Amino acid sequence: MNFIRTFLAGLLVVLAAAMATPAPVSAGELEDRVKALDAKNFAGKGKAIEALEALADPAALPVLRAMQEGLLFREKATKRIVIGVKAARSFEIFDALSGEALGVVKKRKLKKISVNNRLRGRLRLAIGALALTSGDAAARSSAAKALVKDADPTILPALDRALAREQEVEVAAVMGVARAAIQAKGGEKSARLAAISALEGVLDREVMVVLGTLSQAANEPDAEIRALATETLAATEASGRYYGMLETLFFGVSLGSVLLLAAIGLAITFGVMGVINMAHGEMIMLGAYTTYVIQQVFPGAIEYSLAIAVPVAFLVSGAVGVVLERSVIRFLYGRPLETLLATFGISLVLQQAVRSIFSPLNRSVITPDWMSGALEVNAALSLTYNRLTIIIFTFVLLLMIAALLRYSSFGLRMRAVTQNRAMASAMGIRTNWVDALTFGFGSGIAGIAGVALSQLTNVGPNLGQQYIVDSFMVVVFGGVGNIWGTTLGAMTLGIANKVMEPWSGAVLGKILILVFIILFIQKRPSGMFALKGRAAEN
Amino acid sequence: MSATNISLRLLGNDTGARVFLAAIIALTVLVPILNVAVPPDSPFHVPTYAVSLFGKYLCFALLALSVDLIWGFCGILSLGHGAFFAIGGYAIGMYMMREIGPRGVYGHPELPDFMVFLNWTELPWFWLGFDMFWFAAAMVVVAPGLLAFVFGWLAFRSRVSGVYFSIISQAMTYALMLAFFRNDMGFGGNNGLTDFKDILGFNLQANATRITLFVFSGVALIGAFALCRFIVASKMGRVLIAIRDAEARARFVGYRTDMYKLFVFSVSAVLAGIAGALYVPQVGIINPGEFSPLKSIEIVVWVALGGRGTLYGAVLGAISVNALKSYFTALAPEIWLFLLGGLFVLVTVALPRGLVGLRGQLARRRANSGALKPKLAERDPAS
Amino acid sequence: MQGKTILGMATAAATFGFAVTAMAADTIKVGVLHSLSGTMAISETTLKDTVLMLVEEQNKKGGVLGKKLEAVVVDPASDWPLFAEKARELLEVHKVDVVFGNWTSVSRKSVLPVIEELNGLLFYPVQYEGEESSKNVFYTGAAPNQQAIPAVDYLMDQGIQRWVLAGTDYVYPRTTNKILESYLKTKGVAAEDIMINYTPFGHSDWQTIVSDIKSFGAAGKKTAVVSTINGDANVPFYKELGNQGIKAEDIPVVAFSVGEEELSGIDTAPLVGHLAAWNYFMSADAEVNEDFIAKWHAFIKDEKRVTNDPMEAHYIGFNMWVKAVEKSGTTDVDTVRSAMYGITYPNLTGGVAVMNTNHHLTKPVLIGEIQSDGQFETVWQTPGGVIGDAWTDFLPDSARIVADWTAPITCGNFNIDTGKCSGQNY
Amino acid sequence: MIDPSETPSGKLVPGKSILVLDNVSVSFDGFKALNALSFVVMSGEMRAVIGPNGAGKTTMMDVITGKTRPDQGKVIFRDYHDLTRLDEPRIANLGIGRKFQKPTVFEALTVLDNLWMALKANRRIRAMFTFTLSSANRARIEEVLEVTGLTALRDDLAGGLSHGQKQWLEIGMLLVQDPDLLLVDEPVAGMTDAETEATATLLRTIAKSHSVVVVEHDMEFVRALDVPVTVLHEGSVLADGSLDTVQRNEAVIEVYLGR
Repeated sequence: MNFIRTFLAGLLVVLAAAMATPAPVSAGELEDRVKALDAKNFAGKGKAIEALEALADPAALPVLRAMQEGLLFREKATKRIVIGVKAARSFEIFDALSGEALGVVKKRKLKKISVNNRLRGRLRLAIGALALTSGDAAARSSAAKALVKDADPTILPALDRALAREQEVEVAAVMGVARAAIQAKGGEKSARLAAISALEGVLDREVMVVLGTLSQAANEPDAEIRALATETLAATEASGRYYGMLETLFFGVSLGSVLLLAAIGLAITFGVMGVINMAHGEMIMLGAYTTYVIQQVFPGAIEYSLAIAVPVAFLVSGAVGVVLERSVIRFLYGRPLETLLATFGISLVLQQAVRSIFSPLNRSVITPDWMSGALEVNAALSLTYNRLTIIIFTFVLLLMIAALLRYSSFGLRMRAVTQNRAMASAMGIRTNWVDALTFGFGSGIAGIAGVALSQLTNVGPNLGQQYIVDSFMVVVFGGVGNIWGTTLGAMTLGIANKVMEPWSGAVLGKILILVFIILFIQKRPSGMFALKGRAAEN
Repeated sequence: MSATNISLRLLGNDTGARVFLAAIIALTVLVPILNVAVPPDSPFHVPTYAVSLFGKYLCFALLALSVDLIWGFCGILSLGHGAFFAIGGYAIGMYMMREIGPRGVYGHPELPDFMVFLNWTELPWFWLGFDMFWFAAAMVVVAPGLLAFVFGWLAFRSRVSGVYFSIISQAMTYALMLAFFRNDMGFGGNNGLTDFKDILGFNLQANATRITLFVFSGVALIGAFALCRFIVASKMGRVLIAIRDAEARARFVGYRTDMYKLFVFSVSAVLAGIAGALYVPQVGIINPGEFSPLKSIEIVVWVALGGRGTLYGAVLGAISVNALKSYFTALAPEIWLFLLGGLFVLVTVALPRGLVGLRGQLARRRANSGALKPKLAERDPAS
Repeated sequence: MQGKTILGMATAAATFGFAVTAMAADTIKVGVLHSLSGTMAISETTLKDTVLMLVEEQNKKGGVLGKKLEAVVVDPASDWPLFAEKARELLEVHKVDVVFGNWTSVSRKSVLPVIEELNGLLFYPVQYEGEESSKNVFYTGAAPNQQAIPAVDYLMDQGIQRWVLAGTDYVYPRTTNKILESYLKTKGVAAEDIMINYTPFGHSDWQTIVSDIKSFGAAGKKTAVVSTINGDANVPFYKELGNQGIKAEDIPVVAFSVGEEELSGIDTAPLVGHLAAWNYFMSADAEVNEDFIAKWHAFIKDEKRVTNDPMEAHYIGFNMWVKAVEKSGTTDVDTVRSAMYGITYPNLTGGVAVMNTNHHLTKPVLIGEIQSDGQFETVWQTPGGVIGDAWTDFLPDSARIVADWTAPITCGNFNIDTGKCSGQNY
Repeated sequence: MIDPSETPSGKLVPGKSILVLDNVSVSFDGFKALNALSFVVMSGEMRAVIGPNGAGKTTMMDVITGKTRPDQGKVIFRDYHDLTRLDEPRIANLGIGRKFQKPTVFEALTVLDNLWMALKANRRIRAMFTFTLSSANRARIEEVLEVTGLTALRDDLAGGLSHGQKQWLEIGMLLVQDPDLLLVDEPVAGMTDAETEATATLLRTIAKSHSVVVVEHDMEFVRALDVPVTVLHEGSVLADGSLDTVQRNEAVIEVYLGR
């Protein structure tokens, strides 16, 4: 919804701009060509798009954009071409060209002007060509980028004009690459060869596609050009390999962060308190569902929803944790294996509870715009924002937990109680409340993990089960009772998994990791960071 | 002073075991008779549906027994026992696949359907020999036993114990699950082995075969119970309990605790394998789902619910949980998980010694009628 | 005392069945065998509700043969051996006349021997790998030739030259990909232009694979992904695609297991333009469909719920069964089965579905593109219905086999070379 | 390698050492629990080891019984076996018995079963199923029950015994195990004066036919034992000799009274 609103706002701005500039072609001509977009088949629509593009009138831009987004309709009664925006159960419609509001109509009064992928590609090109001379720098830059793969040399004059006028150095550079890529595709041979050489080292994937196309006999008859394209591509790829390694490392750290997020709450409830908490996964699940509920309650604040969800999820899962501790787990201290059974029962109940409340279907959690997409370090290495956010988030969370355990009075009490309950109690610490709060704290952390994981995976009743086994592996591998062990364990497993995946495949990689854990535990029966000496025996 | 005098004490209450044995024997004898000899319209008739259902329960009971032997008496909590069960099941399943012979969907004389389908041209080496029943039967015992031996040897020798052992046993079954899911492994992938037709030439869908399998399951359970009782009542049983409660101390007295654990772990795995081998022909399918860590946790839950360290408690737990599951999934499909989950919580909190401890607990409450602390002697030993 | 408890349990378990069977013999019982808990509940619960709705509708119309229909719902809990147990319970204890159920292939395989032994009747509503035709099962979902092959044809028509076949490692993707691989090769696609990748169930870390797809697609030929990725693994897969910037215009993904219901759990904005091939889309422009959706919303009391292909399959299967029962005047399985052949029923996309003698349906195939509202926009559709083929023509071992449950073949697995039947019961 | 069971055995070989610790060091995370510790126990000797907390007494026991591997040094038993290469059961079966500081008995077993478990016998798995009690052993167990005053409690679970009774049971277990060398860690902790005295008498009796190392805090008890004393401090021997000599030693006084 939100995205549509933003789109609409942008649309109106563009419309205003379009109306301010005098129309270079007659309004009737434009209108006819817009009408032609409503052709019977996709081929007809494609022709209509080309015809519209040929007018080179920026006024057509909003129409094409609306068509690309699937918001262009024909009003059945008036045969007018309109832009429709869904409002509740009907559509608010605007005249396609003038942008004049035409009121609200029922869906069945409209016929959608459908597009397919091929048309969408065509539209992107047309919009790109039109946008080259208009809009802001970012729009021009992305318009130029869009031209790289699909455009043919006929666009070169327009591109040259745009390049000549371009003030921004960065945009001009992008246009230069686009120009070389387009030149490489056809025209005079020496110019093509020069253009291909100019593309060496450009890590842009689209450019590599162009080179790849040129290097194949099926696409390119000229052997010399093929050879140069192959050579250039190889050189570019070689420089990309280094980034490939960086990418693998990033994948590994990112997987490690996910494992760490999932395990860190368990490192407290299981590692510190000794509760074999099979309901840990369900605490994560509750956090993820909290995110969903927050997004439902505040549909207008999707961008901030995660920021709101983090504390709320902590409180929700934490509260459930405290209730569980007070009602069940406190009866089971000193019987760790029995906590396994009780918490297993609890996990079944919680799963079925969300099934009853939220239905067994997965819930859709929207990714805020600032977490979508990728940070392009260069064209060969792009770090996706959601992964990047989660890595940073995980480490911030980790530091906060470590600081809390180390410096706060709660942390001090918690450590005191877990190390020597009787002594702590004798010193006036209310051990049962510390227990409840510790368990609640661990559960709350799991809830926060749920908020982050809702951005990566399904939010459904099975969410918790996916992570529970891995979480235990991480905690045990790292060494029970040691948060830094858990961290290092998660990172080791994450990176090892990602390094192995390309040659072993995802499944075999995971099996090898498990076998590795089993063998590792033989060598270090208490994990990576084991307590030594007398303390280990109690 | 005599040995029996001492061993009786080990079982806590011997009448429990006797009543249990009588009940299982009665079930093994009565169910087939009531199914075959009693006309279907009689209220005493046991339908075939119930026979195969009970047969399944008996296999689960045997599996639970195997877990109780190591957990209840030796303190080894295996969260991967489903793996041994599944391997036993795969062994007999492979035999039954080979028995299909040319009657498969594609009519290949030797290869099972799923192999034809995945373009295998010849039988992989690990399928050789499974056309002979004796070989498959041997594998039912050898394969889980060997896996347990190797795994246990690695783990016990380096003194991996407690929660660490539980988690790596879980890792073991998880890894096996992933491996068996892989179609490239040659065990039928996710679908596992199915479409069985007969065993030793007897049609699996014939009532007589079903009854026979049921009786075999009953006999196996009784036999395994006797074996487990023999083990725990011998001096071995005392060593196991000593290891459970104070392993280090047992070592200082001169017992090679790793070897004892290895022994009993392997025996337990073999029993689990046999349970799997009896289970598969009765349900008609074996697939990697049996390796899933959750299944193994479920087994532990049966044992805990029935009451561990008594052998018959494990059996009682397995049968009652599964009977409840059968009942609830039909009666209250939407809420049965609430009931089952709630029951687990209730039993762990309120009945630390499981269902079999219920009587003792009630008796004590009547005697004390106050909330006295349980005597040390009655404290739960394995925690 | 312990002994008594065991016997008590046993008796209770044995007798509760009689209590149920004893009552109400004047209804026709419809068994519903869909998981309501466990991993598959996510997909199957909806189908249970669909059958309940269809039963309710039918009862409003006066039932069948003057009797009311009574749905018997059990929960096999995504546990495959439990499926067999529950199937037996439905047939033996509850004596149902027909069963609607199953989703996964393995659950169907588990149930199959029971259904065949007790001569039951099962309607299986999900697209599957084919290679099966049981006397006692009607397959109302798509066979591979009703989904995969038309989808690939469409993409080839769109100029795709390079193919990634990505699937979850189980029998449906394995088979589909094998069929597609062989089909693509007959169409002249070189081996190096096909990349096959399998991942485990519930795979959630797609970074490496998506990155591989990206570089596979950068080789200069137009590339598409044919996805047989199952269930839960789809959401992280699509999210990763979106985040790594793969747009449908660059590398379209055509999925066979992603429908409206799966999309309702995803933020579809980044997925616009990716494809799916089904026999039904909720967006289908037909009166019957609007009607069905309205009824569904009324029944489930939630305007936001979507409809999907397996629901249509149950809709067709259920109504065909009702028609067949009315035609034969009895619920006797063998009679109804014979009456099923050639029976037609309007499908929800506007055409007419036909039940063939190989127990598969003739249905149209639709290719749709994902829209931002979680619906599909049909971009292509077969001119008429496609006959479901139990045994694919693109694998040498299967090509020889035909299924036809009418004379003279009367067999689901007839080898035209040897002239013999084999495999399943016949 | 020669099977250790074939090497010269026998309870007492006068004039020979039974246990030699040679330059043994152990450290935990940088903390030196034992620091080049060397000392000798002669066959038939009873030796008391005293020292302040953290002097390394328990670690020394751990090293002898195979629980802790030393970083360096050797522990030679009966001039032949290097105990640092063997594990706990092996060492126990060679004839070294240990009584822990905190009484550890098998709580879920009866008193009788505890003694049964400890009884000197074949410890192999196979032997567990064929085990029967010989009349000599039966008499031995009766005798030990008598000595430890547990006859009446023979069928009670060990977990239900009082602290003192557990101490006695553990001593009883040592007696039936019949090792050549007994390591006794704080045997009288938590005992009444009368019990302490009885324990001292018992240990002196045992010492007639065994070699014994006693670790103890209670000076009265050590005095009552009337045996040579070794004082440990910071992981090495500070002094040894009779209790009186040791008590006059300047270094010992400084360690005990602080500076």
